[in-house]
Amino acid sequence: MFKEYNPINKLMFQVMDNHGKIIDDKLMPKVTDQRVLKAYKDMLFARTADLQIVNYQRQGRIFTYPPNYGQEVISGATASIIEEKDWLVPAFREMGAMLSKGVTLKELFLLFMGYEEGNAYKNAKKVLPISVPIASQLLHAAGIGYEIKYNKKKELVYAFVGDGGTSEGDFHEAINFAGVWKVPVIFIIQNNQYGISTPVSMQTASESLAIKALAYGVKGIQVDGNDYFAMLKVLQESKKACENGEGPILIEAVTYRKGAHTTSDDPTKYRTKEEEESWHKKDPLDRLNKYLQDKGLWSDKEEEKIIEQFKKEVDRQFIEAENFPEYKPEEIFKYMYSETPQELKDQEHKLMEFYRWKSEKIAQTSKK
Amino acid sequence: MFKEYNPINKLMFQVMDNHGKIIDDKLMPKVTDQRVLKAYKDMLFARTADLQIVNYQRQGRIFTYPPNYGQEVISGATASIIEEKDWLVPAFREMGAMLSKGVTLKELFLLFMGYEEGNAYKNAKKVLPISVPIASQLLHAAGIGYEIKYNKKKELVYAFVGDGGTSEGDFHEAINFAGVWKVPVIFIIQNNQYGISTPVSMQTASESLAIKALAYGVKGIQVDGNDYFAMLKVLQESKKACENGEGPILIEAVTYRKGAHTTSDDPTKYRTKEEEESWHKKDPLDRLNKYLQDKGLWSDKEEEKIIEQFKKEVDRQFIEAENFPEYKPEEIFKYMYSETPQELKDQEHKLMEFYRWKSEKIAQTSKK
Amino acid sequence: MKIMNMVGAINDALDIKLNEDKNVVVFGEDVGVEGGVFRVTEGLQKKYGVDRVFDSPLAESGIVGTAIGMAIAGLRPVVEMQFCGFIYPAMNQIISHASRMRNRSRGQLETPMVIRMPYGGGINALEHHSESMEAMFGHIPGLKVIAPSTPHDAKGMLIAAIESNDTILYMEPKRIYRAIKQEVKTGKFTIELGKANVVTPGNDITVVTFGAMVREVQKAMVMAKEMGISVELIDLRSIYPIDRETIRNSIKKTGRILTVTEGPMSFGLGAEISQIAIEEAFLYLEAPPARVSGYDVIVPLPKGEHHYMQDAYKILYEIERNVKY
Amino acid sequence: MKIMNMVGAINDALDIKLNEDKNVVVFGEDVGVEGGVFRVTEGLQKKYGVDRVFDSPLAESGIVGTAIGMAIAGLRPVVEMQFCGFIYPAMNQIISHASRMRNRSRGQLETPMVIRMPYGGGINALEHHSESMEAMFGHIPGLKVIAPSTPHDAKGMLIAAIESNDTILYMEPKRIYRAIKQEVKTGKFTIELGKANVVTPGNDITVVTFGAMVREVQKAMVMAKEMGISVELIDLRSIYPIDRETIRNSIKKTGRILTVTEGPMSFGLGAEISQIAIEEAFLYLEAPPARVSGYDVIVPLPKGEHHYMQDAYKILYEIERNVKY
Ligand SMILES: Cc1ncc(C[n+]2csc(CCOP(=O)(O)OP(=O)(O)O)c2C)c(N)n1
Ligand SMILES: Cc1ncc(C[n+]2csc(CCOP(=O)(O)OP(=O)(O)O)c2C)c(N)n1
Ligand SMILES: [Mg+2]
Ligand SMILES: [Mg+2]
Repeated sequence: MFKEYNPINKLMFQVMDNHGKIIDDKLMPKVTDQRVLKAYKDMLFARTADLQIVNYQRQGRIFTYPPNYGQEVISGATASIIEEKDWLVPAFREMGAMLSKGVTLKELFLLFMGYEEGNAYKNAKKVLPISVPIASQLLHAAGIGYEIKYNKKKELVYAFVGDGGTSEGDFHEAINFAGVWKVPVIFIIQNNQYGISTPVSMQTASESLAIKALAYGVKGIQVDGNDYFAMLKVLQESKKACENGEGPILIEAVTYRKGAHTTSDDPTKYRTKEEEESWHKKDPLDRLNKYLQDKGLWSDKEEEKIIEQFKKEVDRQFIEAENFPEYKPEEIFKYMYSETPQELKDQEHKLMEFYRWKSEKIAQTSKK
Repeated sequence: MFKEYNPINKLMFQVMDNHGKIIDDKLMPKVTDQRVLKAYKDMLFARTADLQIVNYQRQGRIFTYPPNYGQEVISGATASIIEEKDWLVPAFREMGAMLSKGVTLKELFLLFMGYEEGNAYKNAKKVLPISVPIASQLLHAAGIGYEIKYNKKKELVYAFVGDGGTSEGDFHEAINFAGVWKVPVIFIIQNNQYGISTPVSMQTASESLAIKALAYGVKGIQVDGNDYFAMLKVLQESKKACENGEGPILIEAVTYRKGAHTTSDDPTKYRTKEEEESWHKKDPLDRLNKYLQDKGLWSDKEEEKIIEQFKKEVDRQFIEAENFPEYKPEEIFKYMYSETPQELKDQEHKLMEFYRWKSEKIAQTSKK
Repeated sequence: MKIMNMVGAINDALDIKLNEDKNVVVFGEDVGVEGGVFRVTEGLQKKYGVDRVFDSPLAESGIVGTAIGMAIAGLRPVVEMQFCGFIYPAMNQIISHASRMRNRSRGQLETPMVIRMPYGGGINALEHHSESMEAMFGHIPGLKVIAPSTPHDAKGMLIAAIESNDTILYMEPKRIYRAIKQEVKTGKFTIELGKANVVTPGNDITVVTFGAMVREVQKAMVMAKEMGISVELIDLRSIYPIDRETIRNSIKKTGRILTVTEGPMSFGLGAEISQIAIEEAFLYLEAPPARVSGYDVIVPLPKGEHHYMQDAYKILYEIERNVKY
Repeated sequence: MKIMNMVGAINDALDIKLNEDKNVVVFGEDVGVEGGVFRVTEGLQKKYGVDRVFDSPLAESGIVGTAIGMAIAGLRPVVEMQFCGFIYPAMNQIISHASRMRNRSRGQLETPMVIRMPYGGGINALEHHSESMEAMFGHIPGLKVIAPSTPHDAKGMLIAAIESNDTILYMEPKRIYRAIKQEVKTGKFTIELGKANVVTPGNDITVVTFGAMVREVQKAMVMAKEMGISVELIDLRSIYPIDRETIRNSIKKTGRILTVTEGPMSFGLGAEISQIAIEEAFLYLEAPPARVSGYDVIVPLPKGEHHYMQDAYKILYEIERNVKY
């Protein structure tokens, strides 16, 4: 696969067309119907949550949030393949993959509500927190890859970045280090066509993002990121290659951010209606839905029903998050070092004294 | 040329073999014998200076110095093509190119003796100072390229970096920016096989350094950097391409650092004698010397004579540099800002007071 | 005169300089069509074209590094770092080149450029969007660091910065981007860089601050006044160089000094101002020069940010302690 | 006991930890075959193999960034920045991740790693090879910054650093890499991080410093003694956190304090120590807490460096001024 789809051949790997028809059965990944159905439901859950969050945000119940809308299949296929032993190194638009690793929706809510606990992932292992400084997380992935190889473990790293992120120096350094070290890291570029308002054509003059693999002597491939089967197949092959010591791999998953960059963004400033509509036809969930319905595995009715369930579950977790205990002053000091140094204890003490003084002051003032 | 030598074809452009024979006349650059002869002499001058500096360093008359020995042709060919209107953005191993732009040997001496005046290039225009933080200068080249395009000037930028430098994030960002902006910058990688002790195979797993051009959608080419004619030809074609708005260009010039990394380095720790000897046969000046002698344009006698002259000239400039006026305290403050702020004036004043106190103190002590 | 908020005033300054000087170019992430994530560069690309106001690839070292090249070649780039937490990839270019090129070349080369950056907390933002690291930048030799606290200052200081031949980090208090409206002179004017502004004269204690904290101090001053404490408020405007003279004069009058900043405490601006106070007026001091600042911790996410931030009460608390000392 | 210089002591510490803990890995530019440009890692690759001691590609952000990943996954990387002037490309990884991962994840993730870096002037080096930016690093929340001044301390502090679960910047005073020889305990021992060392007790003035400047202060102390001035010398050892207690106790005794550093003056360590002095012992102060430091300029090239550097005389000058105040 990596030979045929060597990025210099300018091919994008695709398995399913826009109508959910399999283009060539031989291209299909090995996957059971049950697994596909589960993946579909999980992606539907992610989408439901995602759309609902945007609503919460409009209601002022959550701060800035970066929607996944339209990109669910990339995370969804990753969720289908990633194992407990594997590492997930997200950027910030990989909800589905994170949930599959045991991160809870509630935690994600907490983060976007403004609690660090939203990064703690109490029931998940081997997931790094969402990374805000673009592309910086890729180096962590390369380093984890080193540890895996060093300890001869059978683990993999799935690491994400956006198209905009490919311009950062850290992107270059990460894939280059990983290439020299030959570590089992699958780098996945979610090319959703924009970095905020900046189109990918203004990020780079290269023919594709996948072709950047050649700069590091690693395998690269461009894949239709809205095609669940294509994405899964590429990940399966990447996994195999990594297991054979042929990693790292650089995957460019072509997709489209159907929503805004974040809830503070207005994409109509920089995108045309036509463009948005043309991508609408390639919606990743619609395509898989059609496939499943054609196969008699799914129906609109089931969809309706499950979405109702999902909505309730999302709401339940949201309300749990909203009832998270108050943020205590000591928490801002507590996790800074393995043992809190005296300096920080003094600062905390000073803050507490201030709070005592303040409540007295306010009490006095209100007495008057 | 850029099609045929597209880095994916894994060809290195060569015109002259190791014995100074032209492989194929059709490949020869357009250049007069006179120009070649001048280039040869200039490179000989650079080499003479370079070897002599290493001696000065051993005598303790100069601080750490990074020799050019074995890489002279890359700078020499650049010197043959660069014009007054063009910019030179050096790394730190481009003596010949710098001299051709009007930088004096004395200035280079001053720098390595420890005077900032060695970066002032009083008689040179459009040369940036030697850049110590690896690869960082390439971004300046891209920015200058932007100015050239912005003002519709007919200028070019020649920018240098080492093989080690290709690993830095700034390398990536610079060529990527230049690629997006389509600016007339010729990036020249001096692949001298090592970054200090680290072989290029440990810098990157890519098949070549030239192939990194594909990551930025720019033209790339690998050339024998010890072959004056090949180097000149590639630069001529690059120049043409830039003038046609087809820039930037990424050139990998394959060469070998025959000397130590710097005068503080001992290459026998990390290189074999065999390797050194194999490259000895490809010495860039020997090859051009043979070519010129075969053509009857040069003789050992002339060489001997001119080297004697050169040595004197080098010595003359060195002694001039050694007699450079003493470094005055005010000079450390003077150039920090366009107008020296009061804060710095105060600090300077304090330093002067200290010096007055110190001389009194010493006078007192010696009186006792 | 025109009523403007800070966003408008900065936009106006850019507009004036773009219009007046063809060498001025504005670029950075999403400053073009989008007009910047805070709309500071809104409308400028339309007015001046994509050659003069443009989006760059997403790479901060690239933005600052190419600006250095442009500046050396004769342009006057004004670049934007999208948020304060995203300037760090550019540190090498700032420290190793933008702040040094003149000294390195003994004055032969210059890098007249402005790096604009929204800084500071209080806007309920994600991690990395709320930092105030002025002390880190003030410690970089060769750099000038300035921050306005009003629309008027924002305009006059930015125009002066663009006209300066130095490299200037222009820190924009995003918290008050739209919070303060003010009459601002139309047309061009400049405010001399490096001079602090005595916002309110007072007698009992000097409070030194800058940017968004000016407003918080003013709130504290209302309460302090009720307690009979007269505060002299100094808006530093310039973090480097610091206007020693204004500080000296003030402290000789009040005998007490407090610095209010948002950044981490240790190695912060507060210590530097205190040091200046003891160097300049030790014998006038009636109490130890003090600092209200952030703590030596990461700026907490929004739900915990109030524990970290300096509000009127925290400032009043220190004023009271200091005056009672 | 064995006579060692600092290079040997650091090498010994690395050797001990590499030997004892398979999770320790050492990497950076030219630390393998070459053994580091200062020979600090000499012989270690041969002894522990290329998986544990190895050269990285030339990229500082890459070195620190991958070390973060390794540390999260359970290794204990000790990485080298080749010179102090080359750490800046790694600033983003240091500030945004290495210093934050624990806080960000509420203690779920840790980055136990050491960044070694030779710093400081006085070795006739090129530009970027002589800087001392401890204050910049001390201002980064979540980072610990330490610097030894003797071979003994170098060994004990490095072992402690490698065993710590925090991210630690270990600054090596390259000027005295080989200048000081000392008996150093063989085998493993640690020095508690965060505690300053009272090198010499004294009565008239406290001088606080660290790293290579300890020796310069000691030279000044010889002259001061002749003048009848008794100096208490504190080697800070830890730049962050600073040992307030030791400073407080000392100043309560001497009433005077001077900080000696190599870095730029403004926003430097001197101001922070002075601030601590006034916070902790204002009423004990008999003179303004003072600082001897570099100036707010780029460290000059070798021929001008002596104007910038602090030598025994410059220190004595300030001691005298302070004591006479
Ligand atoms: C180092 C850095 N610079 C700037 C930003 C601000 N920023 C947040 S998201 C974003 C665009 C990212 O684009 P892309 O990588 O394509 O990811 P996408 O948002 O499309 O998923 C920018 C510029 C940041 N977070 N980090
Ligand atoms: C950012 C940075 N990191 C490290 C160094 C130290 N250093 C100086 S030269 C060098 C190797 C450079 O290798 P290469 O780019 O191949 O150039 P060459 O010396 O071979 O000409 C290194 C690591 C530096 N100058 N700058
Ligand atoms: Mg994108
Ligand atoms: Mg090299």
